[in-house]
Amino acid sequence: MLQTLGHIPIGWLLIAFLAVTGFVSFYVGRTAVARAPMPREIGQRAHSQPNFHGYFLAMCGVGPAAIVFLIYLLFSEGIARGQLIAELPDYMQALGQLELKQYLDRLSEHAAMREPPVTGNQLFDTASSRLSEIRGQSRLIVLFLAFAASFGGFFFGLRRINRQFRARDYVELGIIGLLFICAAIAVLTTLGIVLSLIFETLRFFASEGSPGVFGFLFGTEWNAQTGEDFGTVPLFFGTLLIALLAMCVAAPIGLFSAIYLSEYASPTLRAWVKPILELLAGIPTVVYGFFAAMVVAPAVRSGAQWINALPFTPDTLLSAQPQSALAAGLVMGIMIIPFVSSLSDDVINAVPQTLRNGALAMGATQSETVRNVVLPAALPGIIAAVLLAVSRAIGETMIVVMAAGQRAQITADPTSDLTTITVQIVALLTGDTEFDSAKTLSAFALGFVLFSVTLLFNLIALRVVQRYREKYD
Amino acid sequence: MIADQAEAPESQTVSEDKPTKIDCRHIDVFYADKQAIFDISMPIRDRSVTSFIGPSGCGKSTFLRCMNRMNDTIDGARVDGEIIMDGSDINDPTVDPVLLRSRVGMVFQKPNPFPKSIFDNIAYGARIHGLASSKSDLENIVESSLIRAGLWEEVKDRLASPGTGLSGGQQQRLCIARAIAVNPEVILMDEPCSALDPIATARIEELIDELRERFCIVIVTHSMQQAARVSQNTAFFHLGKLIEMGDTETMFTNPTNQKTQDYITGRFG
Amino acid sequence: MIADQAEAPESQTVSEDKPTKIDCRHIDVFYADKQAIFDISMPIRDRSVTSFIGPSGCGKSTFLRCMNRMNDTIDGARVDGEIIMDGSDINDPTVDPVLLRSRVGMVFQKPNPFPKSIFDNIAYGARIHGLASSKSDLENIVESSLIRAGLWEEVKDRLASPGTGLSGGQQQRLCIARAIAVNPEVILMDEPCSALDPIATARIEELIDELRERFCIVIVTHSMQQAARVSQNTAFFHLGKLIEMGDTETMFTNPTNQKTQDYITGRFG
Amino acid sequence: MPQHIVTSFTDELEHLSANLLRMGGLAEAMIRDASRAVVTRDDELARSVIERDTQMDALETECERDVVRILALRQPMASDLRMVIGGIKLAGTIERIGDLAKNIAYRSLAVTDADNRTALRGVERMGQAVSRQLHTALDAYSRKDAAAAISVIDRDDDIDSHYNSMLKSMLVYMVEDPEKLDTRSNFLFIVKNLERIGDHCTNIAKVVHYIATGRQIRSSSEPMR
Amino acid sequence: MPQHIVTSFTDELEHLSANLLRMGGLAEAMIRDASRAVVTRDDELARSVIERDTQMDALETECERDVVRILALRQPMASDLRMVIGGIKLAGTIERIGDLAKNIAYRSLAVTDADNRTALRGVERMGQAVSRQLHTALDAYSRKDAAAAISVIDRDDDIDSHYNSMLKSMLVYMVEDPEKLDTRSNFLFIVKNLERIGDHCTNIAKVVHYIATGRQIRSSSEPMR
Amino acid sequence: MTDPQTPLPAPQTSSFASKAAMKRLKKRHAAERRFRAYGQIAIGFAIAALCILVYSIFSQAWSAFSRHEVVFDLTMERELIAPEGQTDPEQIAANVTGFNTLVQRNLLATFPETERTRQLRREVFGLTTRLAVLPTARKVAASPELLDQTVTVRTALSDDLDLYLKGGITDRRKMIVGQAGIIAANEDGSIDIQEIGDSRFTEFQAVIETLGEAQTSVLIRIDDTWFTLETVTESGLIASYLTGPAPLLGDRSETPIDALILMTPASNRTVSDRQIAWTTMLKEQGRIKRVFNTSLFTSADSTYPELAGAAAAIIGSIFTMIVTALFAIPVGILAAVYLEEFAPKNRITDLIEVNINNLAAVPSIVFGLLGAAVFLNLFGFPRSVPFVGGLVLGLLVLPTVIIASRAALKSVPPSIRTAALGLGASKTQAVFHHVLPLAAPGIMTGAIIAMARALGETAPLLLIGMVAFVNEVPTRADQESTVLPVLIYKWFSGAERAWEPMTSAVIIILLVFLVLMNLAAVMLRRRFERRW
Repeated sequence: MLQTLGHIPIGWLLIAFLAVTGFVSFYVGRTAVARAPMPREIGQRAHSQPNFHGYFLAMCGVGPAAIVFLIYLLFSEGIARGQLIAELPDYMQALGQLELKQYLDRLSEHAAMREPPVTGNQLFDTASSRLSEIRGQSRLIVLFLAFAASFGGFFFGLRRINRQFRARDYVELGIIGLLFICAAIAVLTTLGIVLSLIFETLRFFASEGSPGVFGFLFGTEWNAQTGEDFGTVPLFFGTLLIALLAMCVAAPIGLFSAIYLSEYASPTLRAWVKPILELLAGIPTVVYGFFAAMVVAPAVRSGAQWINALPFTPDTLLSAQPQSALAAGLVMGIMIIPFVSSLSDDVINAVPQTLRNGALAMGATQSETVRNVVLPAALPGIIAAVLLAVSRAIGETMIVVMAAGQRAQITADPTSDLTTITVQIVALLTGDTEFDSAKTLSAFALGFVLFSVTLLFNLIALRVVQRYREKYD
Repeated sequence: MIADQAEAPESQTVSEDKPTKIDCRHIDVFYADKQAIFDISMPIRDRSVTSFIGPSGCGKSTFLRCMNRMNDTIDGARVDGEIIMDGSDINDPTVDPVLLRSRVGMVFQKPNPFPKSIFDNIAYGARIHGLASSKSDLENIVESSLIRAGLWEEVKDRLASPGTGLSGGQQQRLCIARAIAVNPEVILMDEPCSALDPIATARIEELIDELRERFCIVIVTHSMQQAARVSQNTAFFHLGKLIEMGDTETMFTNPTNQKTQDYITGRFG
Repeated sequence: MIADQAEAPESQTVSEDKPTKIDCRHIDVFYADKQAIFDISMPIRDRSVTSFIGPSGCGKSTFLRCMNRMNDTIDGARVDGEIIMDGSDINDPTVDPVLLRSRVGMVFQKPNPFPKSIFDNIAYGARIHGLASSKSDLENIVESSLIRAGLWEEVKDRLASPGTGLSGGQQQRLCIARAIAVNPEVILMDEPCSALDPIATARIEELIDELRERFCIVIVTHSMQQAARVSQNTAFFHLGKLIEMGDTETMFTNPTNQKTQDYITGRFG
Repeated sequence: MPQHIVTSFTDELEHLSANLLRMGGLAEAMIRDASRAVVTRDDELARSVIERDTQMDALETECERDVVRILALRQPMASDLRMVIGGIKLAGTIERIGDLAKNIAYRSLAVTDADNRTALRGVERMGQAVSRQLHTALDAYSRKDAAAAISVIDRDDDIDSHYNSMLKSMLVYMVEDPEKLDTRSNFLFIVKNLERIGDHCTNIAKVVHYIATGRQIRSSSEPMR
Repeated sequence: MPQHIVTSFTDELEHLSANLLRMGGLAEAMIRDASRAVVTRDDELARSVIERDTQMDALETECERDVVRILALRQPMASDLRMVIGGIKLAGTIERIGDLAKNIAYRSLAVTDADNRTALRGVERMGQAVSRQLHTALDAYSRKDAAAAISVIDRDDDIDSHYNSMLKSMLVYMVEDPEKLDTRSNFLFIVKNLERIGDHCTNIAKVVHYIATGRQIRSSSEPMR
Repeated sequence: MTDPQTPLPAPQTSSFASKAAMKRLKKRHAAERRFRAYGQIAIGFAIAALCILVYSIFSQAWSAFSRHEVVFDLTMERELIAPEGQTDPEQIAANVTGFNTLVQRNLLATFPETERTRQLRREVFGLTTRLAVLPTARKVAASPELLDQTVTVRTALSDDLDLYLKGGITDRRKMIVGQAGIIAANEDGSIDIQEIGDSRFTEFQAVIETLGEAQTSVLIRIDDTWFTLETVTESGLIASYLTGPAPLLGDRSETPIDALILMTPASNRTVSDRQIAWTTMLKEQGRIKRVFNTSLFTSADSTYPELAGAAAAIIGSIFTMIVTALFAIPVGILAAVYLEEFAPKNRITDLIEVNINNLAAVPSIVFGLLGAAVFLNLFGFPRSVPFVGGLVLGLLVLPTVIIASRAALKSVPPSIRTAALGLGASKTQAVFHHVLPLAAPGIMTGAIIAMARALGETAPLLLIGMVAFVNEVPTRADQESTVLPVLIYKWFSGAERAWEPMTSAVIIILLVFLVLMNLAAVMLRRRFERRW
């Protein structure tokens, strides 16, 4: 019986349970007060409409149960597995963390089936059935708890409500609470990021074969795959060079197209071009990566070769590699154009029309208006936009992964292949990885650096934007 | 007893003796498909204040914007008819709107100083039009404009502070000073006081009263009282047509047209 | 000759005989650190129009917003002192502002109808306060409010069309109708006409004139003429202080306080 | 003329002109009664006329208050403004007519039985003529009728001529018996007053003409004998 | 009183009161000259007075136009409004004073050498008293001085008593020679006119008081003999 | 007021018309035009870039949407398919070898000469891939009555030949050599053709001349027999036997000789001359058909390009998106409502705001790290399942949703709120009755854009192991699966050249989804956009 319970898809059951409780208690609460007619006269109007009493009761009923379920969803599986592991024979427990995990994954998948097929493996079958048993138990418990909680809440609420009871206040309190939690999730995310990064980074520096902070930040040799050298300078170099190339393309083009669209373009033109730019923004980076590797990189290469072939240039002037920083940079630039343009577009449009009229009425030409009035007013916003774009470029992954290459080297030649922080992170963390080798952990260290750098940029940019906003609204 | 208006009254606000500065002939304005102004002709006299009144949507602002071709900046706006200023039609394609606007200044409903220092706000026009050959030259222009706008005393020791920091009324006077600085011949004002309180309004009106010694001023307002107070000639618009135009005193004591009469006495519609 | 104002004039607009509806005592208002209202006390009479005038920034709007605790919605605003309405202080923590606002309606400077149908605009208040037990009930409320707001004739056959489609003046009257629908005791109006042209303004004034038979109306305006036209009592504010309050006719023909005199005659500052 | 959008404004204006017409009516009655009192030596009637003058003053006061209120609270323009300004002038003029009537009434008290019929007849006839004049003037006012007003002005000459003839006969009559001179000099003043009422009627007519048209008729206000 | 923000408004108001004072001054002169013309039988003087009346009328016309313009274009309030309303009333009153003076001048032409000195002396003295009265009233106006205005009103009684005594002596004088009655009856009217000018001064004073204070003094306008 | 000591310089008024002024004016207008030009150039560049990108991908992709199949008429011999008579469908379906043998026999039958050496056999079997028979196997397993029946079987042509037929691999040129003269066999097995009396021959000679040293292989064909050209003599040519039935010797004039010139030398090719010959013959026999490549949409990933499909990825993406949407949209909207409408202005709120704005700009890969560290390592969730991927992407786009929603909420004028409050609505009522409905279109637009972004995300998913090789279509959100962008990445890194068009094809699938979503967003905006 427990097993069958262990098999049913619990999710729907819980949702149904909550829904039913919600509706029932809403109607109970509503009718409880709606019976007596509401007075219309000014003065003794009731504080809350019957609906609010309904909502209030529903809250009381659903709230506790929901919390129980949440806890269950988060931890049950972990507990169940822990339980199971404890019961496994020692030689199994002796397995490496990774193997054990994979084993459990197979188990749980097997156990999840309606009637699991008998595999020959004795231990496996028993373990699987045991697992679904444990699950069954936990579900039984949680359902019971939920019932208890919701009934408790329901009757508690029912005793409170009457015509004079200020249900609305409580309901709104509840709603706001919910809203706050949602807002908090974002914060938790950041917290999660920071903590996990710091944690793993520390482990990295703690692990044997770690270069130490200094060696990590200022070492000029990077060979993480083989797990010797963790000097990140080449990575930084590559990252920044590519970002720079990208900005050279994106900043002017993005800015000018924004200006043209918001100041010159006719409505119809705008109506056509803006979506196109948005489309450009909507294209996934992996596609850009493909484009860079398949089209731009060869072009760059042949271009480089052509230059090398020129009579007045040494034939080895440019190392015309099949993968090149330049290719990645160019494409990344194209990718960032809409980013810059839309941001600048916003700030430019935020400049009130009256200012433009003012300048025009003084006999300024349109470009003078833009250059002397609009741009100065919008400048902070534009700077912010560029900063954000830079941090975007630094953090960009797929394009460089696919087009920039893997070689960690420091060279000013944009046609040679470079590698970047993000490339290395991907290289180190793709595929099955166990979280205890310096190789893996170094990825987190890189991530931490990346995060801090972009954070810096963003904070500056956002602060500037803030100032700018205050000026206009 | 009370004098017959027919015979010229020796009020300080005669306008018949002033020469015509702008002569509008058969103006039609279209926005995209719909017509906003229907065949309006009127003379606008120099060195005096002409006010346009009428219910909102009567096209007074639209008509005003014809006179420095601000309508050009609106997509799909078309202006037919001639606006003769000093003998040449400003709608003529050969006329450069930029040049025109430096001769016909404009002040808007909402005070719109540039987010720059007070000095730069006023110097801007002079700079782009190259009116000032030297720094001191520029300073003269700024000072005299501010003095004429009656703002000098209030701001002379903070010319470097941003113009947006001033009060609403001061901002509007700053905008007027800015318009004067280019030393235009005509100043158009589009409800310059509708965003201001009575005191600030009174200040502006006083200012307008002084400026009319030197400029041809056209003001759109939807407060009849204001039109009565500041202007020597008044034109009453309704539904894009010019109903009546005449000497302000006559318009407000004894208008000839019944519509005008009704509008002014608050019997309209 | 001209009568002595001291002895009660038998004008149609007496207000002394009306009972006091709201009694404000020693009101101070603070925004964050700075004080906006300084110890203002005044009685507001029922079934008559009281108008607040004064230069902008004099705190008249702020004071108005105390009366339905709209200031609560602004962060950092604090109101001290008592506002006694029907014997109870509305600033009392036990008083629920939401409920209070259903008793003290408000009309704002810019007409702000909900982007819904005309019907829903007016029905909304009745709905949230559960004033209508049935559909027909609701329809009655809507119709009567529209009639009272003098808008019924103009909109009765397009109740389903959006309220935002009406002209500015109609929108404002719609907002008034919306306020009436909750049948409040007091209606606060914050410069209800400043966005409208003279005709629409006149309509609203006429409406206010009719409404004062049934409601206690308080109106903030920065047009003295408007205050003169619509109100029976006028209060003059300056720099957050109440300078003078009294019967409108007296205020405008023979105010006692010099500041008032100067402001009204346009000699101010 | 259509109503004002703000109806109470129309009300106030009408209230004003209503009062003016009441004053006018009162004045007419006072003139008629006063002059009849002279003839019939009816002291009662004379006194009633004198009392009615206070009423007249009250009315004038009210009119003037209305005028001030309208000017202060309504800022009338164009025709309304003319109405109001005209109003204050009319009130003044009519009130003065009232005073003159009162004056006549006073003097009638001093008239003794001994005075001769024919002269008195003349007074009564003149009184009626004047009050008729006033009536037509007020009529023109209530109809805002410029033409009627002008006709009133023209008819003033009859009154004047009438007055001159009366004056002569009066003087003759006074000479008859120098002893009674001091009482009989009253007749001079009575006639003079009637004549001045006539002039005031002309003023009323002029004001009416101004209200109606906004233009105004030039002519020296008080013609001499 | 501080200036209006819109200075031209102040200008217009001042222009108005300036005109009123000019009228007043003119009126004073006319009274003085008229009464002196009676005594000195100086027909030139008399005629000049008569001519000056047209000037007076012109001034009044201008005042009234100013008043209308101010009301129409400036929407005056409170004290300004009182100034303007007072203005139109003063203009009317002063103009009427002018008329009366003119009237006196006319009648002075009819005076013959044969008339006796003493009576005429009285006329001149009264004329001066009245013109002084007018002067103080105008003075009160130019200073917007309520107290001064009241004092003017009080002093009116002297004029009245003066008038009564004059009246008596006049009657006596007329009786002396019934033949000359028709010319001499002029004296009656001259005196009467002077008395009425006095009353008008009181009215002026009342208006001044209203302008200055906004309140107004109750009292029946025209007292009897 | 206009005081005397500061009069304006007199010349000014005229200075507008002055020559100097006119020069200035010209300059200013020139500047104007330049400025405008910059803008146009910028936009032109952006659009051009987009066009190139799209074009390059489409031009690659189109070939991937069709493929070649070889048609066999096979008799389902029982002892091969169901040995020792056991008819368990499972067994049959699994019995690839059996079916494959049938195919191979058929091929041997078609090209008998290939019997001789294993080398030849391997080459001929190389025409199809072993697993290509799987569909047939399943079919037969499903309906055993087919046993011993003759069934027309279609199997995918091997990817290289497929590519060859689509014009990949090598440039080729067909031409007619001319009428054969006398054909003689040399002792070394090569044949000698003489006296090709034909004008076209000289032309052929010329062409061969031009080829010169280049290692091009020239296939000569007489009847159904194929030779490779050794040398061209002045009147004939020497060619060595390649494949096909033994040639008839002697005077064979009137028999036409064709030549097929393959530019790429055999050594640089993944397909041999023989295979090309066979393919050509099969094609002529109509046994190779070009068909629409359905497996791209129906089948899961595979190591053989010709069998691989994106189905698994598509389904995986859909599951992932559902999870993401369910998480990010409601949470995002509610958070936005809190921050915009209810949050008190204090330090905590500011903190939340800053951190959300910042979160929106954190590189996506960092979220991958988060997922790896927290979900996989800490919570011990399984790898490469849509559920986890969805959560990570959810966190990734959450700030985007929040910001978009806030913008939408901000755009609702405060007058609406005050209006509601003024009527005695509570704050919550004001928000949920008026503000939120009015902001809904904007919010939805933002949400869709965010979803689109999530759909295109790759990096974070790489880190939580969604690169796994998934050979069957997932049915639940907690089963191993991959998503479109990751598939693109994987196929991009695949070795065979056949992956390239496949990748482009998947990209197009992905783009179609994205364009649809973006269009939806644009529509929403156009439809409900409201000016206040």
